[in-house]
Amino acid sequence: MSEPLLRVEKLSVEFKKFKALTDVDLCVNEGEVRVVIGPNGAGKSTLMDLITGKTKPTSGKVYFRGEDITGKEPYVIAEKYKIGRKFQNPNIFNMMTVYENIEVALSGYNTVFKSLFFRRTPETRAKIDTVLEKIKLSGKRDIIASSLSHGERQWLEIGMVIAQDPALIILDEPTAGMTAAETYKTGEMIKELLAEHTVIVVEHDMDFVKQVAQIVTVLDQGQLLAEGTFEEIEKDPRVIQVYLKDDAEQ
Amino acid sequence: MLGKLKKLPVNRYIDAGILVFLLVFPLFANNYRVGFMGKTAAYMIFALSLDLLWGYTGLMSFGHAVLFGLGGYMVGLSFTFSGGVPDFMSRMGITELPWFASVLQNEYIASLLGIIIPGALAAILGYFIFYSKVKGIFFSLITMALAQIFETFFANQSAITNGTSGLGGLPRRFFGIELRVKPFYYLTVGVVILVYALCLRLSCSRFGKALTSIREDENRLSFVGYNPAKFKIAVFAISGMLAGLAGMLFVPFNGMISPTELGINLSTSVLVWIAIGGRGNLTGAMLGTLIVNWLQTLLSEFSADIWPLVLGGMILAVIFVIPTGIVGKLKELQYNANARKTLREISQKEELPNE
Amino acid sequence: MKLDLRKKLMKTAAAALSLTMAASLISGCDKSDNSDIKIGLLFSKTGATAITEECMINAAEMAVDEINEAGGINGKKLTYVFEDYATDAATAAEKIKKLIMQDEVTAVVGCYTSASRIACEPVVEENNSLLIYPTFYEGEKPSENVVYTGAVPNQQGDIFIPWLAENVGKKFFLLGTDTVYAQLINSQCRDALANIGGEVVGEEYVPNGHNDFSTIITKIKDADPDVLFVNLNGDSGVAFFKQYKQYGLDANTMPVASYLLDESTVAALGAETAAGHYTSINYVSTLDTEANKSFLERYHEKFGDDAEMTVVGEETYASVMLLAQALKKTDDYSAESIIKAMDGISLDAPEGTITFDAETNHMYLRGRIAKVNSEGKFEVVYESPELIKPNPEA
Amino acid sequence: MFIASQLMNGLASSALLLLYSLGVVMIMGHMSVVNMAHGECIMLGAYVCYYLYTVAGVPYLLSLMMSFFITALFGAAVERLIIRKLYGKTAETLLATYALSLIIKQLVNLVCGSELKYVAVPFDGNISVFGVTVPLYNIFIIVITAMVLFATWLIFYKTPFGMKMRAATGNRSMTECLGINCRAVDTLTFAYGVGLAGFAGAVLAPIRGVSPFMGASYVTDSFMNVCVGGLQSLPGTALSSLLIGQSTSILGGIWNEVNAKMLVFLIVVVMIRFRPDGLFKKERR
Repeated sequence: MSEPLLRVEKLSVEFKKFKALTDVDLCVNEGEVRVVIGPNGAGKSTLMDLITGKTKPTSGKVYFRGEDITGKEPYVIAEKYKIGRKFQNPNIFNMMTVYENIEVALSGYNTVFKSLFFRRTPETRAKIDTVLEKIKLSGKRDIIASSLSHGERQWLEIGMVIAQDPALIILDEPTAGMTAAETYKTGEMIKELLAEHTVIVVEHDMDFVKQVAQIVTVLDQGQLLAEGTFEEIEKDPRVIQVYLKDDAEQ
Repeated sequence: MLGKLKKLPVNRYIDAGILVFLLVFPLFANNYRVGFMGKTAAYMIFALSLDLLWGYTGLMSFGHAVLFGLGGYMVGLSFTFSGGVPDFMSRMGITELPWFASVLQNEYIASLLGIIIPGALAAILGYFIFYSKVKGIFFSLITMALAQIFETFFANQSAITNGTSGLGGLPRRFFGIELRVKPFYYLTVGVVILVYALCLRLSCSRFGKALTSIREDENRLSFVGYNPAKFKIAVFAISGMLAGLAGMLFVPFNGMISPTELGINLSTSVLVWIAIGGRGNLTGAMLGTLIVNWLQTLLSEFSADIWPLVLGGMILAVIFVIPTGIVGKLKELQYNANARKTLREISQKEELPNE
Repeated sequence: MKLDLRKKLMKTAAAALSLTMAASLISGCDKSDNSDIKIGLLFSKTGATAITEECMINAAEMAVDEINEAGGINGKKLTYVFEDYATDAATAAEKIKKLIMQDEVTAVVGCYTSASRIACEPVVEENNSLLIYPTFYEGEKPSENVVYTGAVPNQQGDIFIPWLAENVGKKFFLLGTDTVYAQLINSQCRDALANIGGEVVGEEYVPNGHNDFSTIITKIKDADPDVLFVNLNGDSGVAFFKQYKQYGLDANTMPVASYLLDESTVAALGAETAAGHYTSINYVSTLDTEANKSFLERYHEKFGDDAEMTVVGEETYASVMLLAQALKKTDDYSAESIIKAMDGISLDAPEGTITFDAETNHMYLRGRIAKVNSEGKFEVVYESPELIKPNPEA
Repeated sequence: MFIASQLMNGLASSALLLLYSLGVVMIMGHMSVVNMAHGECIMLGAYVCYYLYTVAGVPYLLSLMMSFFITALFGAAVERLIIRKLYGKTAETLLATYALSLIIKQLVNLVCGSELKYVAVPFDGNISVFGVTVPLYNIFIIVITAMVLFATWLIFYKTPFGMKMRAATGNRSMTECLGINCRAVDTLTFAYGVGLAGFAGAVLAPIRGVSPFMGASYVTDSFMNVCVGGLQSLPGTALSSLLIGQSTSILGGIWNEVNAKMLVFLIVVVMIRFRPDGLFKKERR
């Protein structure tokens, strides 16, 4: 098989002697939908932080299309390698309008020089309109983001990721904290995304996982616990044990 | 439906009002008032430059007057050296001009330097500060220290700058054009319009959006693929150049330049003007400058003693009653009214098919 | 309660704003009454030198009142417009513009700091108006539109340095705030000492507002001079004198000589710390003459017994008097003819008779050296026999 | 000998610097509030000292303590009325405290007059050891600063209040959960910081000019000092005071005051650039 889109090799990170992640390996192929699950504190978000450059690893490598991107700055990873990320809590620009949020995220004008001479052409307008259509916020394009509902903010952030033209999308718990109706809408939205992009999703909702996952990766206490199809994972005794333990605690 | 929101924001009307006011002002005022208004117009450019930095990008500089003062000193020194060894130098026993005087004697070069040097200083400083990930409050503290250093430095180089007394008797010249009060006033207003247009263009561009995003959430922006440090350096440099330009226009009206023009006091004052007018929308910077400066001269003609109390009270009133400033509040009101309408229309639309 | 205050503030602000706009429209109107002669007073009521300038404002007001009580100027009443320049040169230039262009005053009496004078000069020159500057200062090439009534360094130093060298000692240590003023008088002191065989054993400058002198005092002790020639601005001076005493320096063996030691500094120091130090100036409030005693009596009656009188106050009083005398002599109130009218006036000021020098626009003054006694009062220890000719460009 | 004298002088300057910076450690370090009116708090302390000690004839040490309490009371009022509503809003706090500084300055100017006030030096005289003259008041400054530092350290680390305060700055919501009244802790911390500034003002009063405008010269110095020390750290600030005080003193001794001041300032700025967490702070994530 040729080089996968994303390859993570023996990635470890330590915070003040606390091992948040130990020797994690991960391969994601072009067009794949990967779900990462695991109990709280398993290191899912940390792994995403390492891939997107938010945190620098203590050891290990991250390769994207065979290129070493370990420890690069987040903006390089986002701009040059086109990895888009949606955060766990909706992370949008609150005091800007919906339209502006998408416009900023639009790919291709991210240097000082280009941004200075950027003009809204019919093409860019059309592109922003498409994104707004996709995230169902066309009517609220001139509303300031802070007055959106929680679900709408999640969608807006998804919209920002789409506007980036990403080669890889990382979605961190996209349905967390949503109402049932919103979760349904979001599910639809993400399915559309999945059809067109390579995606890594961190998710808790097992129904959702079952619905979308091709391969599931399970993390526990900073280590890779299991990897396989949903059916395989479901039957894996180690996974069951981890989740049972987690449930028992709750 | 969208038309209502796309209507011109309220602050553009205020902009137009300010502009008309500036243009017709000399028709009703004597030369003293026009000279004063000219200074205020130069301050407006200064406030606009800081609004880019603070209002849009969220970088609260406590040393912006350094850049303003450097611009002023470039032209001030140029005029002073143009007549050979100035009086204050010869009295200190200096018979030869310093080496850089010959460069500054050329008015055009000095005028260009008045823009370039503040810009370059801002860029260099920005490079140091923003690449080291110095965060919010430290930027304010470093710039505060910078203002202190420059004020002390210019006050102590008395052999060149005439110390705290400053350089006096400066003519009304700008890039080699010498004019009487009113024509020079109109020249300044012209520059105000140009700078305003430039700032408007910048703030509406993708660049401006990126700046606002830095203010809102710098980290998020880097995940969209921008390098925030570069943007911050760029805006600091642009802001520095505009501040220098403002200083160059201020000095001819003021007739002099002294180290207080690049110290902490002026730096803080301009922050106050912007805060009162409302930050992050250009209009507020201009309106705040106009209001505060007018009030100050007017009140000081009645009683000089109460001005600090009035200003202090105004600042507190703005912070607690209208935290977004005068223009910010007006914009909010307009937005709320329009947003309510839009949202109502959306919900009506959604309800109809369900019924 | 608090909310009320806020509302009030907002209302005040709104009212003031509308006033502003209104004022800008009517400001072109001529408001002056032709039967009065209007002068401008420009001093700091706020800012760092407000302390010193309070006495100048008082003295000017008193002079105007006295002139009017005595029948005004050829029957016309003398009125004044006051402006505060807040110890800021740019504000001074702004305010003098306002006085000249808007209030259309005949002349302005004012400015204390050199910076403010330098800022105002171009304005009076451009408008061909008149500024009377009532402060001792470093001297400059006289402007044709400025009359200087204070002492210039040669009127202080010419007698001071030789007297100190003869009566106290020949080894001098020079210390000053890093300003043109201090550098200039220090260089004059150096020249004077060179002529009479004295020597300078040390020279130091400190930034404006500096107030920790332990290092300097250690250097002074090392240099062991006979006289400390110290010219520090404002509270720097106070801090220096206090620390001087702390470190056990003694006015008997190493007195401080300063042009900037005046009554208000002595009050802030306390008699114990100030005793034994010297200053050289044309006026001190303890001057034992009838004219001065009556002057002080009137002053204290008007402004209370605690009000200090200092040399700049007396000079301001003299300035207004000089202006009034000149105005009586001429009908043409242009700067040129007022100054021409001053020629030949000898003024009976509280400090004694002084005369105007038409050559330099300065005053012939009597030089005096005074020492602070144990009660914190200045005692004149030497008086120049003749009036000293001003040499502002020395 | 010269060097020995300079070291002693430097020690006294350092102690003073530390004394008027301690309030900033409390307020800027622990509450993340940049108090632009810090200089005016110092000035208020000096005025309280003037009115008690010079005017009313209260013994000096008692006046010192009173300066602390009265300015602390003032600080508490300011926290309740203004600062409380602005936590987390850096720009607003800066502007509000700047407004406060304008108002305090002008009110004092109008009420007390702008002339310099006379405060006699309480421990007059000096002692000479091996030819090094040390004013008694300098020794007093060093001793009192050490005492205040020690007292602050005790309050910080050895009392329940200090524990609460450190908890409050560490993790607010968590502390609230533990049933600690964060608001009371905030008020007390702010009041303590302002009180320290007032105390410093009272110590400065006898040897510096007392005027409504005296505060300005202390503000930037103390901010810079605390930044170098690492914002929250008492020992850090003590060390940086020593470093800045001594280097200014020694550079001033061999060079001149103007250059020394500027050089130290530049070094501080460059240092903040490379170690924004302060000189003495360990690397943290």
